[in-house]
Amino acid sequence: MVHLRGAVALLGRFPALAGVDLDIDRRRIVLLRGPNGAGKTTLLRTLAGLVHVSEGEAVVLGVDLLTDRRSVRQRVGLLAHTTGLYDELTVADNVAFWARAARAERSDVDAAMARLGLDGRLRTVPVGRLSAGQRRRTSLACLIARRPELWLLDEPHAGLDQEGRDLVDQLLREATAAGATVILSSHELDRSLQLADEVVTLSGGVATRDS
Amino acid sequence: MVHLRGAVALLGRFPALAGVDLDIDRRRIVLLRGPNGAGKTTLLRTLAGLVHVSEGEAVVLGVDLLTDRRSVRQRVGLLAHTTGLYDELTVADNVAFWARAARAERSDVDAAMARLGLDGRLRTVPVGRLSAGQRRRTSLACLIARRPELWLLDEPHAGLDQEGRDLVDQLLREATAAGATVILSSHELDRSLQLADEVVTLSGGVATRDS
Amino acid sequence: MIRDALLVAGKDLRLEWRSRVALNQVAPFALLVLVLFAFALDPDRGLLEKATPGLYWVAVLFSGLLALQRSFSIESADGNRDALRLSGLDPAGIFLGKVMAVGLQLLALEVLLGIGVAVLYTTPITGWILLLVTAMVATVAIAAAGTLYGVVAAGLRVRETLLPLLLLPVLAPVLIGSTRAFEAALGGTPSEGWPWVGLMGVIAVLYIVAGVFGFGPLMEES
Amino acid sequence: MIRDALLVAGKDLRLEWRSRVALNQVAPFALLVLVLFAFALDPDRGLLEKATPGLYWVAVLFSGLLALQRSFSIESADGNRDALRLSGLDPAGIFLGKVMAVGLQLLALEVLLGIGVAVLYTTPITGWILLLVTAMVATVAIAAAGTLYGVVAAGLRVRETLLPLLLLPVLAPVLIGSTRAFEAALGGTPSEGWPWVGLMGVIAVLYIVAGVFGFGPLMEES
Amino acid sequence: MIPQTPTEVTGPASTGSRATRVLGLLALVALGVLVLFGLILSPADASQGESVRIMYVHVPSATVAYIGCFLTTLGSIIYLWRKSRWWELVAYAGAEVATLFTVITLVTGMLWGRPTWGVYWVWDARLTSTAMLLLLLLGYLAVRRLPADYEVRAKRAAIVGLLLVPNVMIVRKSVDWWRTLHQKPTLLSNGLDSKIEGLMLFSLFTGFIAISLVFGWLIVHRFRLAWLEEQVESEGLDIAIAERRAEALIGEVAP
Ligand code: HEM
Ligand SMILES: Nc1ncnc2c1ncn2[C@@H]1O[C@H](COP(=O)(O)OP(=O)(O)OP(=O)(O)O)[C@@H](O)[C@H]1O
Ligand SMILES: Nc1ncnc2c1ncn2[C@@H]1O[C@H](COP(=O)(O)OP(=O)(O)OP(=O)(O)O)[C@@H](O)[C@H]1O
Ligand SMILES: [Mg+2]
Ligand SMILES: [Mg+2]
Repeated sequence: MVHLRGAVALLGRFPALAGVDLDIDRRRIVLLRGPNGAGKTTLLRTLAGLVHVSEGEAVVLGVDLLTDRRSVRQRVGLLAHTTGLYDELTVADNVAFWARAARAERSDVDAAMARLGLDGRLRTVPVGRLSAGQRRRTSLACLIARRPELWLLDEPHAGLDQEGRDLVDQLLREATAAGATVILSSHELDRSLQLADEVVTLSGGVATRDS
Repeated sequence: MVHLRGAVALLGRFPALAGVDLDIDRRRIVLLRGPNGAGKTTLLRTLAGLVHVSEGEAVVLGVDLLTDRRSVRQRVGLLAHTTGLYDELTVADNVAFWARAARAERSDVDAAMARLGLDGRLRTVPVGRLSAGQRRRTSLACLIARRPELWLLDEPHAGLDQEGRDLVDQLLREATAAGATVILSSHELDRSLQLADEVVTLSGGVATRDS
Repeated sequence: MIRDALLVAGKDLRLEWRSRVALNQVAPFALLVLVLFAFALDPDRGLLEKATPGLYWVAVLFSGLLALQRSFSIESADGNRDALRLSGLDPAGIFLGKVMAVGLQLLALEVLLGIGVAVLYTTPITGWILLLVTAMVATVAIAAAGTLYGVVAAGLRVRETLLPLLLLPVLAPVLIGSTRAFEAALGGTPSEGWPWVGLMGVIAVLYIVAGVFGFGPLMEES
Repeated sequence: MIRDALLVAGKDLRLEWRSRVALNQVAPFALLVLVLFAFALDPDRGLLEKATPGLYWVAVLFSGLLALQRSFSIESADGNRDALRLSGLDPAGIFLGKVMAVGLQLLALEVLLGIGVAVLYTTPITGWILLLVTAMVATVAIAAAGTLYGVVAAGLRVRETLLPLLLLPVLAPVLIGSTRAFEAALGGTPSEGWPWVGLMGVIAVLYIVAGVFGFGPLMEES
Repeated sequence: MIPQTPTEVTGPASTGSRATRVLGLLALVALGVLVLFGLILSPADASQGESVRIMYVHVPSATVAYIGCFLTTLGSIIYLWRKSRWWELVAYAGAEVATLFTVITLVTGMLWGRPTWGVYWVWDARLTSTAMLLLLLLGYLAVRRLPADYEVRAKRAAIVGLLLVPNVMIVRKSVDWWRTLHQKPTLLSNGLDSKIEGLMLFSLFTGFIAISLVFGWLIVHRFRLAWLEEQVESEGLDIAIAERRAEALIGEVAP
């Protein structure tokens, strides 16, 4: 699924990834951890095909990121800190737009919203008026409606309440059961160490795999 | 320090606080918890004097919020999800501007930045290029340089690494030791239940105190 | 591509429908510009009348600029660009969709300004066909060039200043062309106007082609 | 208050120094507006020369608008308004600081446009004192009114469209006044210009006072 | 611990080479010859008097400005196509030098206009289109100098640069149908006939050669400078990576 060898990624002139080696198999849940500024977000964005790999090898879902980033993008789903949602559109409009852009079915859209508890009053609230956690849920709904092959989640538990956190864990387990692969970053180790099959520690732009 | 009785706060037409009763003494660390959309953020913003209380009683730091919100603001410190930092200015410029706006000393500014690990390479990085956790640290540095009497923190642990989380706990304990009062919201119960002296659960815009 | 374009145009128009920014703000601004010009020039009838086509198009240009800025301020939310890149939408489709949405709003503005000009400056209107075709072609040219340069300026927190700088010199020929065509139409010599329409058609095609091919690389970077 | 004003002005100018937006984008745009007007009007000598003062001030207004938008786009980061309200900065100080920073940039723009007009339209320049005083007073009026209304439009995600709408009608008297004063100065009859300067002085004072007292409540809302 | 910024790394210190020094020398010599012929040896024009001497700078400057624009568009196309940094820098150098020569054309033209037409500026087709050209170039440079990362700036500037020449042509064409006061093409359309007298013609050719040499010299140097900056940056990269990795070791000591 994912194969990196000595991958270097520059943000401006700064080597946010300074030679990352990483191999991940299908159907695994992998946790990225490490201090602030270690490069976790950058690694996830790189795997999503958003950041240019300037040196080394990088293959994701069988696609070489050095030559073709665009075809990877439609097959992964990234939950980022920034949501890209349109503040003035309602929750339902937003989920519908982003999911249908990725060619999801109408029924998937409704199912995703119901799953995240967005089917009641919140449906017609403009996204700009949501609470932090509700916003995050909207973002997650867009993601699951797309049914990506590779899930990339940047601190997926952040901002969610207890029930939301359990729901995320469950969604990720279901995704791997359905054949997808999951990579998440997190600072909440208690919960994510339990969830993950493998743990990778990032620090100073370099990855080490924990036994 | 804080006295609310039947406090109602409207966001648009939505009663985000629907009659909150709350009494908090000096030097306490109080945890607000509750599901997404419960009104935690709104409560913190209300106490900071940013949201208008339309019914009930509300007295913070001896000031009646219904008649005078402005004089409360300078005496509280709010750590919000949105940081208000200027992306194009460096970390040092930002902290200096916001801290000096609140009449902090130069030395406090430097001390605050050192405390949060922002005194090395990061000093001169524009804030727009920071990682999520680094940005959060910058925001915290602005806050501690101000030395507020009442600390209001919206999910202060979110985005920080393990060391940063410990640091936050330590900073809050120091603050109460120095006479300040702390109210924080959090979804990370393990850590915050240990930290807090009191726990208040919010739900549907109403507060209940846990024994 | 067409499907994506319609999706994007639909989203933009729905957003406008919910927020009514163009209706409540851009349209009054357009009228305002007309009035302002009347102020700036001596309120001397002869001068105003002579300059009407030029002023009309300058007013369209400035208020079109606002509509364009709005069209990109919609997309300026944090992370929106990433979201679009990951969305699977065809970049050419996004481009065409935004051109369509902006173009429709521009047409509405032009009608409004036309009425304004007719009333404020009491210009007698002749040469309908030329006027209409000119307006259509100029609208497409403005929307296409504006959308292409809009994305060049987008996402950098300098949109407000960069977009006009890039756009106005490019649109100067459109301004000249549409002004001359209008003059020809109102002056009763339509045959002089058609070559200008052709010129604007060339510009419109140039920018549509540049946009369809260039939008992908532009969204690609970093 | 003065301390806060200097702090804010310093911050704005430092930001401009780091990003060079006004220098690289607003200044070229100002020149552009001049050239555009010449396009729109027939390139007929008499008309252009007669209209020079008016065009100069319309150009100042439009590019000043950009400078103002930039000044508020700086403050448009998520939560910036809350941060300012909590900062302990005196609202009057914030207002004056932003007026100072914008005013300085406007003055630089006016000098640039002045050179542009003198050269492009070959206007002979007379009545220096009146010209300078007019420019100073008009600058203060534009900066003060712009900053006051800027904060009204700020933080509503519709800044680009709302600000011009609010601002242009308010500044119409300044536009007329400064145009008439310039005409008087260039026409060799300065005595006719001074009453206009007085009028603009009144407007400037009015807006400064309104800003000093009104900025607090304006930042207050919700 | 303040890390070394990449610019402090020493690299090749010069932007010159033997060839460019020769080029520079030739340019200087040609300029000298131009001054000699243009200001001293060539006669004053029958109708325009001494001011005709401006032509020897004015006309060649306009021509090389066009060449600069062409380089920019060409470089932009190749950059977009092949992702070649080399060509991107050519485009950038072309635009900067073209801007300079456009300004020279404008200034010399205006200085010339005063004695010939009685005014510095008229809204004539060629003059207006030259002003527009300057603005288009300024737009390109504004994008190229955005406060953002190299890739971002380069790609966006390339799209603007790609459209530079077509835009210039359109502006040109559209204003050509307007009224014209400026000199109609004299050199090529009429051949080398009696309109321009021998010594003047020779001076003009000297002007072309001198200005072209200066143009070439400037382009080469501007390009070299940008290229060296690039080199220095990529040399700084290894150091930056080592420093970045060192952060990791510190991190592991105190997790
Ligand atoms: C600001 C004022 C002026 C500007 C911007 C300007 C611009 C230009 C430009 C861009 C060209 C190159 C045209 C081409 O090759 O397509 C040119 C050529 C020329 N200009 Fe000017 N010009 C100005 C004033 C003048 C004046 C006052 C004169 C003399 C009366 C003059 C005489 C010429 C001549 C003789 C040529 C060569 C024409 C040819 O052979 O193609 N220019 N000018
Ligand atoms: N243009 C730039 N110049 C200098 N440093 C940069 C630049 N862009 C990014 N960085 C740095 O690159 C690193 C990016 O880290 P990234 O966002 O991947 O961290 P992270 O592991 O996700 O951290 P966090 O836990 O805080 O989210 C940070 O150290 C940041 O300061
Ligand atoms: N204008 C509005 N119209 C309708 N509902 C609104 C409006 N503004 C806010 N709300 C609602 O008010 C509530 C605000 O909750 P608040 O942000 O205080 O929640 P929270 O407890 O901080 O939640 P979280 O844990 O997700 O951060 C949300 O339910 C939100 O949907
Ligand atoms: Mg991160
Ligand atoms: Mg909240």
